[in-house]
Amino acid sequence: MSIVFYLLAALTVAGGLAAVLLKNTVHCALALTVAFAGLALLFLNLDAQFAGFAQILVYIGAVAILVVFAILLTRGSETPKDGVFSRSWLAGLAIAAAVFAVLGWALLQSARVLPHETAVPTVTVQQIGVALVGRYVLPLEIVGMLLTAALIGAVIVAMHEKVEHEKEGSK
Amino acid sequence: MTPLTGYLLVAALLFSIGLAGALTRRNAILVLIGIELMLNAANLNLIAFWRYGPHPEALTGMMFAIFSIAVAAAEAAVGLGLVIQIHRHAKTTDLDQMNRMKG
Amino acid sequence: MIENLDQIFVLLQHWLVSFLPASWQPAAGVLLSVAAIVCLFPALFALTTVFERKGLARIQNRLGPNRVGPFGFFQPIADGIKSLTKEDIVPSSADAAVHFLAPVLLVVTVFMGFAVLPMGRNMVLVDLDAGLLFYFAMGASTELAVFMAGWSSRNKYSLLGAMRAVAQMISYEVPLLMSSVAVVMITGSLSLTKIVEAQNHYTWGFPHWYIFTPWGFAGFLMYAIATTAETNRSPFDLPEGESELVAGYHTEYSGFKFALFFLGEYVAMFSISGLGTTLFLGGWSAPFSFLTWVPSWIWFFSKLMLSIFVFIWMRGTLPRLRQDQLMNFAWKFVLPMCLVNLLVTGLWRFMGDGWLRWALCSAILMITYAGMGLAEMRRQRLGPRSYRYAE
Amino acid sequence: MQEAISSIPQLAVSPIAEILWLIPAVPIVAAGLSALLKQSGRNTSATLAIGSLSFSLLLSLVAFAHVFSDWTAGIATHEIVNFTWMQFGASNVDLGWVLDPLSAIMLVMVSFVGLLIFIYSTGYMKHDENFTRFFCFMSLFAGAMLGVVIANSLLLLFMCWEIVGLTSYLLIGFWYQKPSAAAAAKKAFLTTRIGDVFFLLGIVWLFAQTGTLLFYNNGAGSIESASLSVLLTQPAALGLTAAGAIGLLIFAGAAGKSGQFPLHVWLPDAMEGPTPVSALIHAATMVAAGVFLIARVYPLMAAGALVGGTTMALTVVTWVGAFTAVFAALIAVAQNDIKRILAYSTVSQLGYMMAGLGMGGVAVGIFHLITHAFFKALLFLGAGSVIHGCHEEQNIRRMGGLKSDMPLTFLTYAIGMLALCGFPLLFSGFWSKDGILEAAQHWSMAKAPFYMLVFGALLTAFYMTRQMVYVFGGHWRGGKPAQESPAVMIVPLGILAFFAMALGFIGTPAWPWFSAILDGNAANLDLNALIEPGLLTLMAISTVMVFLGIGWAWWFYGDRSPKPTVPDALEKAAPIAWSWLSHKFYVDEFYGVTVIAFYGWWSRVSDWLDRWIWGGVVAGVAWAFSLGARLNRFLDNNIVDGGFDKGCEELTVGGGLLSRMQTGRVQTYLRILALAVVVLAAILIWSYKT
Repeated sequence: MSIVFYLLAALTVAGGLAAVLLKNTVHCALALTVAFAGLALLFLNLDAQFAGFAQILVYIGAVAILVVFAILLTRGSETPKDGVFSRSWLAGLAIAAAVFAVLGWALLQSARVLPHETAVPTVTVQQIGVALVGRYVLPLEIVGMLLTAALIGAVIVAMHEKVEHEKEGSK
Repeated sequence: MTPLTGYLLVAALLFSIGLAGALTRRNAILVLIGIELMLNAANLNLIAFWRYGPHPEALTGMMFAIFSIAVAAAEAAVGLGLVIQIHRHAKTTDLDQMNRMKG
Repeated sequence: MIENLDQIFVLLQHWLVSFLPASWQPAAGVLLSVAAIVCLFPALFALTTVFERKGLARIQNRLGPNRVGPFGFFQPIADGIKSLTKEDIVPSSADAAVHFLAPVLLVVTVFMGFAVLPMGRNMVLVDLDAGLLFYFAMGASTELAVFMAGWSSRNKYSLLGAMRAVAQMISYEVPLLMSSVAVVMITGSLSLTKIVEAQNHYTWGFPHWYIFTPWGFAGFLMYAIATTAETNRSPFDLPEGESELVAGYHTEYSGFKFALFFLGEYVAMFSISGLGTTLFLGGWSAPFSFLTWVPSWIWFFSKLMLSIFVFIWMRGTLPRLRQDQLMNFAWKFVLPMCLVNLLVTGLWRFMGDGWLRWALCSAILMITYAGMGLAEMRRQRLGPRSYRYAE
Repeated sequence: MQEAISSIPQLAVSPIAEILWLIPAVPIVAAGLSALLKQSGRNTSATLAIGSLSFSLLLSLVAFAHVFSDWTAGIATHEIVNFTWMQFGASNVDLGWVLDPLSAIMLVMVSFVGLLIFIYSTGYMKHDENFTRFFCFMSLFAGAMLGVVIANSLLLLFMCWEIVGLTSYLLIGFWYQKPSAAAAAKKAFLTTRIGDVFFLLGIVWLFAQTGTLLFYNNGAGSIESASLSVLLTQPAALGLTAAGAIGLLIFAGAAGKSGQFPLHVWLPDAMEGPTPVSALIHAATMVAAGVFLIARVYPLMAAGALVGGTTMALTVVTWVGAFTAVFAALIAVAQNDIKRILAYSTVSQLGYMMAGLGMGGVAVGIFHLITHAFFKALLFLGAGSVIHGCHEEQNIRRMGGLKSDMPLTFLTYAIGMLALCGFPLLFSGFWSKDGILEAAQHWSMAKAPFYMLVFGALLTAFYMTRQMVYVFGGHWRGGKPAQESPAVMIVPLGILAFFAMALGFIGTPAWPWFSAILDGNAANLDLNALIEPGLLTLMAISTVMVFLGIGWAWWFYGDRSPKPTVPDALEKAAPIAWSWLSHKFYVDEFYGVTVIAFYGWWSRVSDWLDRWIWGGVVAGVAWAFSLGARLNRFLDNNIVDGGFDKGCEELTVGGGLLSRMQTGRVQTYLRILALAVVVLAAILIWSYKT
């Protein structure tokens, strides 16, 4: 358990907390990116270079931007008057705490059977690529299909209204 | 505490934070943010198990994480698209006011 | 002797590090290289600004800066002093923290990109196995900085500029990646040093640069276009289109922060040109086999400056696009072209060597290019321009 | 080449074998391009199709030349290029192509005949508005067929096979506005599907047994000795080895494609398509695909010889082939549609090929395939020219006297007809058919096929003469008089006619270098082989048969050219037989009353069940309930009214309370989910601890 791990863990958790606690929605989004970055660093700390960079590329480069866009498109950036937490926030918090309790308990139960320090796996991007088009080719295809469908779906869901307007305009 | 336990604990904590966010915030986008956090916690688990698992050379956990990242991107795109659409219709993203489907 | 000249910086670093205790040496070496990069590129930036201004001036029949120092070459120094001594204004309604973080994040992420660029034989900070991925990860992060800047200054021009910039960057990041993936497909590695090594062979004195292949050529063009858009350079400089939005996302910035943005943009331009050089122009490898004795870093930087010059040239020549034209171009022309290019690359990879694959690949690319270009022209009713008054 | 490919051991292959894949690829690309064209791009599409196919022909000739030079050097060419197409889990699916004498000869034949027919169709389809579509389909077909020919993997072969089936469907239904054409297309598609299902079963079984679908793979291929020995040890049902069973399944597919007996019904109807299509697809190439398939997997069929040097599979092939030969020839005797006659003769000739394969081996069958391809294409194109000249008239009863109107067509048609009848010495059909007959004569299992085939030869001569007499002899009985077709249609006829004659001499017993190339042994010219007694008698027999047939037909139909209304001469002679023949032995009707009727009946039955039984039950239950309800209401209204209302209110309140759970808020549901997670996890841990 190196000091690096503690720092990264602290960064990540802090980012996560900020992301759910801050009042201003955009700040939440930015905090979320901090959490993402922390996670990416954790991945690197776990010798998962590829996954780490992919994490940065996909989450910080795409998802965070997407979230920000959505916030601005939904006028979410100004904080609402009647509080940012829902009426039943207490119950939610309690349940989340319960989940954490159970998970933590499970972890501590299984702590002794978990493996200790193991040799650092040397995995090159080449291997990952070969695995992707070899053993995992069918999942890869399916993910490709999924992404295509999601792309088209998102576009349609987002532009639907506009198309109707155009129709009305043409009428 | 073994390193693996450490990572798993962080993941669990992140997961619960995300859950809490998803359960307590009003704004639909922030609920999505919480869900993103939960997903990432899961990814952290996958990577950690891959790293400390018996067969890291099999790349299973790694692949799982990569695929889940890809899927998460799709999920975010669709989810936010839906939120925007809801906002167009209901002129709000406040989940407390989105209860038209109650029994 | 020549070898030493080629490796001079490496040797210098080793020599300097050798004074330290062994345990510190790796860290010290890295720090040294970082320091070198952090000093070198701002200097280059200063030089480039004056070059750009003079070049543009020449293109527009002006003289350009010619007061400070010989031929106005000390202009950047004057500018630097000015921007350092200027008051740093933060709008009262601005989101101070974010407003402060934005330029910092921008500069940091931009400089991170250099970590994996091989600037000469053995002259790379960290030779990551996933170097290209790292580079793009960093490049993607700059968008966030831009958004932060635009959003935090609570100014509709800034916000619009930022939105434009981010949208544009995202749209053009896709072709950027796609055109680079072609190179990765051929090299079979994401490591930039490996990519350079793969191009560093010669037949009959000519190098095996990827630009000298059908797919490489097409990919390079796509890459150049995407780069211009990524760095918000003219003709894609809508985000800071002075005529529409005052200065885009850094309208509300002044003094040193503004200088940081300025720096960030130029350094981003350097690094992305460096990447292009590495991917398509053979990085630090010499253009002819009989020139290999010239130090590798000289080649790298001359290629870099060449592409910078092309940037300046384009800025002086081309008019600015409209937002919708920009997006249409990205999604309806560049992206499909890149996809076809990927296809062709696969073909190239799996067809045995010979004239056949040259013919086939170039034919496919040409046909697609011509077909899509004509379709686009018909759609937008574009045609050869008619000069009514000049003739 | 690449990692993926280098996983398979490659032998050094010649450059032509390296780029063999271009032969099918180019026409397919051309098809794709012309699919993008507008209807008006007629010349472009024709140029694309013809250009691409001539390119393929060029390459095919190069390939053949390569094979030929190897053969003269005493080498049996056998070059394969394999690569891994897809790899999942442990096993991977390999594709590849092979260059050996068989594929080389087939390549040349397909691309050459195809090219001629393309040129011909530019004339024939001139006035069709879907010219472009036509050539798109045609070149797609040509590409797929060439793919079938070069495929070194049963899977690749099957893919191309299916594309071929598809194009055949598209082309038969090319004039889809004609309901008959649409129906014929559907019939062809479905009938061949029946065969293909068995074929697919065979493929899967083979893959399951040998783990590869490559034919040849340096000893590891599925039809090479290693895996054959595996297959032979595997017993299947009814005393068959797995090899035999798979062979039979594959043969079912082949039977479907090349119209062997139970599945022949689609081929005659396929004549609804444009005539060049009938010529290309349903005479020369596609129907030959089945025969080719059998030739390709011959080692599999011939594996594990029983007594008498033949196997179960081959015996079945032989009997089916021989039966089909006679059966179809009989039907052809009593048809009046010029193209139908040719269609049935095609079926019967395919029967010959199958029989030849079954009894004489690859060379015999393929030789007849090649010669037949040429003269049958010639006949069909001639028929097309006749139809064209007679203004889309197809009934031979309403033609006649074309000898003078269309002399060139007559000449070429006559050559084709003689070749098909197997007119002695001069014509290719004679030699190839003799090869089959000879094989049949020496067949050890039974003599019956021999006699059947000889009888078939007689019938062939008969019906072809009848057709000739009706079409060209006598005087014109149709509407406005016929005129000769344009040169672009005649020239291909001429070329084909030349080959219909010349081709015979590459396979004479005197100088059998055709079979020599196929079997990879040297061929030397000795005329003594001709006057070898056994062969002489055979040739005598078939000659006699041919003359008998022609003479008989002449005696019947002579030069009298009856009015279309007058019943056929043969009909007068033997009405019952005639009615059977002219109704094609009622096979269609038989299928109609058995298979199709069964489906119809079954659907009606289930419909009836739906309406009455299930519907009835439902109705009954509903009725009973409503009765109970009425009773209830009566009781309510009169007895337990007051108290009940109260109860109802209570219930409403309770329901309201319950429905609180359904808040319609996402977060509530999420909360419940999370709680469930907690509970489940807790249970899990406990169960793990205890």
